[in-house]
Amino acid sequence: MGPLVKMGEIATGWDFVIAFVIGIVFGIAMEQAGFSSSKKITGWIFGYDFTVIRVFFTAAIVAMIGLVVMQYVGWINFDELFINPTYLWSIVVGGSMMGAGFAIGGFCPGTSVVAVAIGKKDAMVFFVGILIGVFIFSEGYPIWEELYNGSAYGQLLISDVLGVSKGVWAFIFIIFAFGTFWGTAAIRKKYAHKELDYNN
Amino acid sequence: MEERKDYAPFEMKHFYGVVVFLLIILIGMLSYNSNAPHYVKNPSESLVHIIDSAGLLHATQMAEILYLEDSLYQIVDLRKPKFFLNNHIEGSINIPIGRILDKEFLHVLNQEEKITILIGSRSSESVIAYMMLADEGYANIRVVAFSVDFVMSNIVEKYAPLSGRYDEERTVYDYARVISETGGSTISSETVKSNAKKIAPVKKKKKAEEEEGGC
Amino acid sequence: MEQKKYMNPYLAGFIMGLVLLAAFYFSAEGLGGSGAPKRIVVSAVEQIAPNHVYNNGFYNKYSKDGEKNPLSNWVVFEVLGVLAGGFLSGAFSGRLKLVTEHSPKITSKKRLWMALIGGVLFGIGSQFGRGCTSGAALSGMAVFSVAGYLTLIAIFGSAFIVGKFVKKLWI
Amino acid sequence: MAQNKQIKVYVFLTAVFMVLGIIMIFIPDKEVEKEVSPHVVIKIYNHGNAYYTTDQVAKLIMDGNPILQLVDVRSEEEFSKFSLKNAINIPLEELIDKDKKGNYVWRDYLKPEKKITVFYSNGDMTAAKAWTLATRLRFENIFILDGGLNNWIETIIKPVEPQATTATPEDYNVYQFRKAASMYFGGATANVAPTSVKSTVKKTVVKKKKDVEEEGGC
Repeated sequence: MGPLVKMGEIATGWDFVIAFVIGIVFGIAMEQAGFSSSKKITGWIFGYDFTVIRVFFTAAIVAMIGLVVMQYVGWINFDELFINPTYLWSIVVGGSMMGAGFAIGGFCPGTSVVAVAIGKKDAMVFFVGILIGVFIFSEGYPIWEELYNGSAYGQLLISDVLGVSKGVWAFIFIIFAFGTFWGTAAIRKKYAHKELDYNN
Repeated sequence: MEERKDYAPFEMKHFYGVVVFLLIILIGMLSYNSNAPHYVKNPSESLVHIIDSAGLLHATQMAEILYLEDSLYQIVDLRKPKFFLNNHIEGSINIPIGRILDKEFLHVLNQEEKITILIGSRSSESVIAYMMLADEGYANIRVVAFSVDFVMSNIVEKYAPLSGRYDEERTVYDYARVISETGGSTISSETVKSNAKKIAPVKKKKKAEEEEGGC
Repeated sequence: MEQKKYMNPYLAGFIMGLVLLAAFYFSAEGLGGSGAPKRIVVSAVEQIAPNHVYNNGFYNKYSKDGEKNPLSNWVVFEVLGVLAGGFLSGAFSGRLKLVTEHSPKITSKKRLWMALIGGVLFGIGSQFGRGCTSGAALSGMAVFSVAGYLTLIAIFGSAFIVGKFVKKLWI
Repeated sequence: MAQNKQIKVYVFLTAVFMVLGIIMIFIPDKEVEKEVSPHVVIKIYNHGNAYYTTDQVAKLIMDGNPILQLVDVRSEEEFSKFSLKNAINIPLEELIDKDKKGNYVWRDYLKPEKKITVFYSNGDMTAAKAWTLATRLRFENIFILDGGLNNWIETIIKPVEPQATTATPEDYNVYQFRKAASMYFGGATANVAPTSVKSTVKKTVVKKKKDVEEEGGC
């Protein structure tokens, strides 16, 4: 009955080993998908490469279907999973800053690590930037502590908010995702020429 | 116009590969029998078991065991390692209560040869560990109504098992009288013995506190 | 070494979905990203100014008053794994090359400055959002959390808008 | 040529996921586990927020804070001899009684939103028994009075003067608070208004115990 470590199925000592192995496969999947190149990552903004959207939504769908089936079959106890708590304004502010950082920097923390791994100097600078950013946030914490802790709605589930079962939301998301897949394929034809060749 | 793509096409063999991979995992999961700790006693059995304080060891019995160095018993100290290090009952094993159900200690706690005595920084700590183990059908577990400090001061250093806090649940004071002595108080005993039985149906309640985890 | 083509995004997405599922199944939490830099900063500051850590609400939360090293945490080992995985995959596909990737329209110096600014913005933003694209958005979405979808909309929405202003950085 | 072969495969994939999606609709959410698993009960206890100290409870009572809900788990006879102010008596035997419909009688009674329930007995062993059963059965916001009534007498009613040598200013503050509390509970004639007592209990009592954000998020 998952989550295995927390439910005592596996000794806690294994936790970090599992984390490392899962990290490796995650790193491989990201690098193979092309997340080590900022050009590919920001492609969706300008329409010439929707890899990020496709990989992201497919991963979400697969995980969602997996969770719905496993919680029904009893292989996983959904209540013990970590659900990101909703702090509305903190997310809106944080999200928009991250979006800006995404468009300007061309990476996100996970992908920058992958890019660093294959030798991208801009990714190394990006990661240093993240450290500086975290430092700035921590030092100024007392200033925006209310914003950080405010508008808390606890661990809200979207299926509860919409009053539908998780399976129904999974279905809705699948429809939405495949809509974007086919839609982006069409858009890509229009903007493919925009892609530059970073052949340095 | 052949669209220039920098990634490989998705071929059917990828699909078949994934399906086979999932089947292997499925077989693995089906053959995996969960041996996580789970309750053997339902709540009312657990209540009956704990009400007549089965498995409770009195201070005199503990004193006897310690003095006779009776190898049939093993003492498990539930406190955090840092407390255990600065003083503990000689020969006792330190299993912090947070890890009492971990697999590493299953063979220590659930076995036939030795009788395990659970003791901690206070009786509430040991009784909670005791209930969790007893409710899972662990064999030969005993619990005490006093703390390690009590044992060190009242049994190990000097033999006076029945003085001091040997049973934390005993009424040490006549509460009403003590309070009235400190100032002629009105004994507050408006008992609200509510028999309000109109209970709203059990809503699906999410656990409010944030668990450890995250990215 | 001739560079291999990237993997098909849907296949890569499928693998990532399974990895995410495994993360939840084994350790009850999703695939984090910004948790590691946060803990690096906390443990660094803790070495230099321990008492500062004590009275600053944010550090304190993750330093657990010295009992546990902030770096001994699930997400740190996961990100180390990502580093190793990235390297393996880069080697396999012949993409290992010490280079600054930048659009021909801008100099590599400018690109590095932009990466730094982007990183700082992301560092601050990821703390407010309690997670980054993979930690809060992807893992959050997979576990049906409203926060996950909110973060996704906020990040992708603002990236799209800001993207319009920084067009020449990329195309 | 390869182009429309690729499209065929994508169409196939879309169909597969549409079918999966439709199956998803018919999979209901699993009913919440009736009981909290042993591992999680231990984890809750081990996180250190299972107790309320006598100082904190005294402060809540003196402030007349409605959030506090005291539950005496001793027998009725002991309860009638002495009980804390506004405490209700649920002997341990009756704690998990069920009504006809199979719901736990006391679970909802003790769980009006945003209440803090503190079990107490002479020591804290019986209270801990009640706490364990209640936690297992998903009672909400339940705590144990640290040390029980014995400790209540020793700390609140008859506070001990901290020795000058080892005492920190903090100890003196706590001692002042306890002396005032002792007068309040001792019902001394000079009715010391509790508000004048500057609360020196360092952890703000009213905030629910679980204020420290669990290690989570990144």
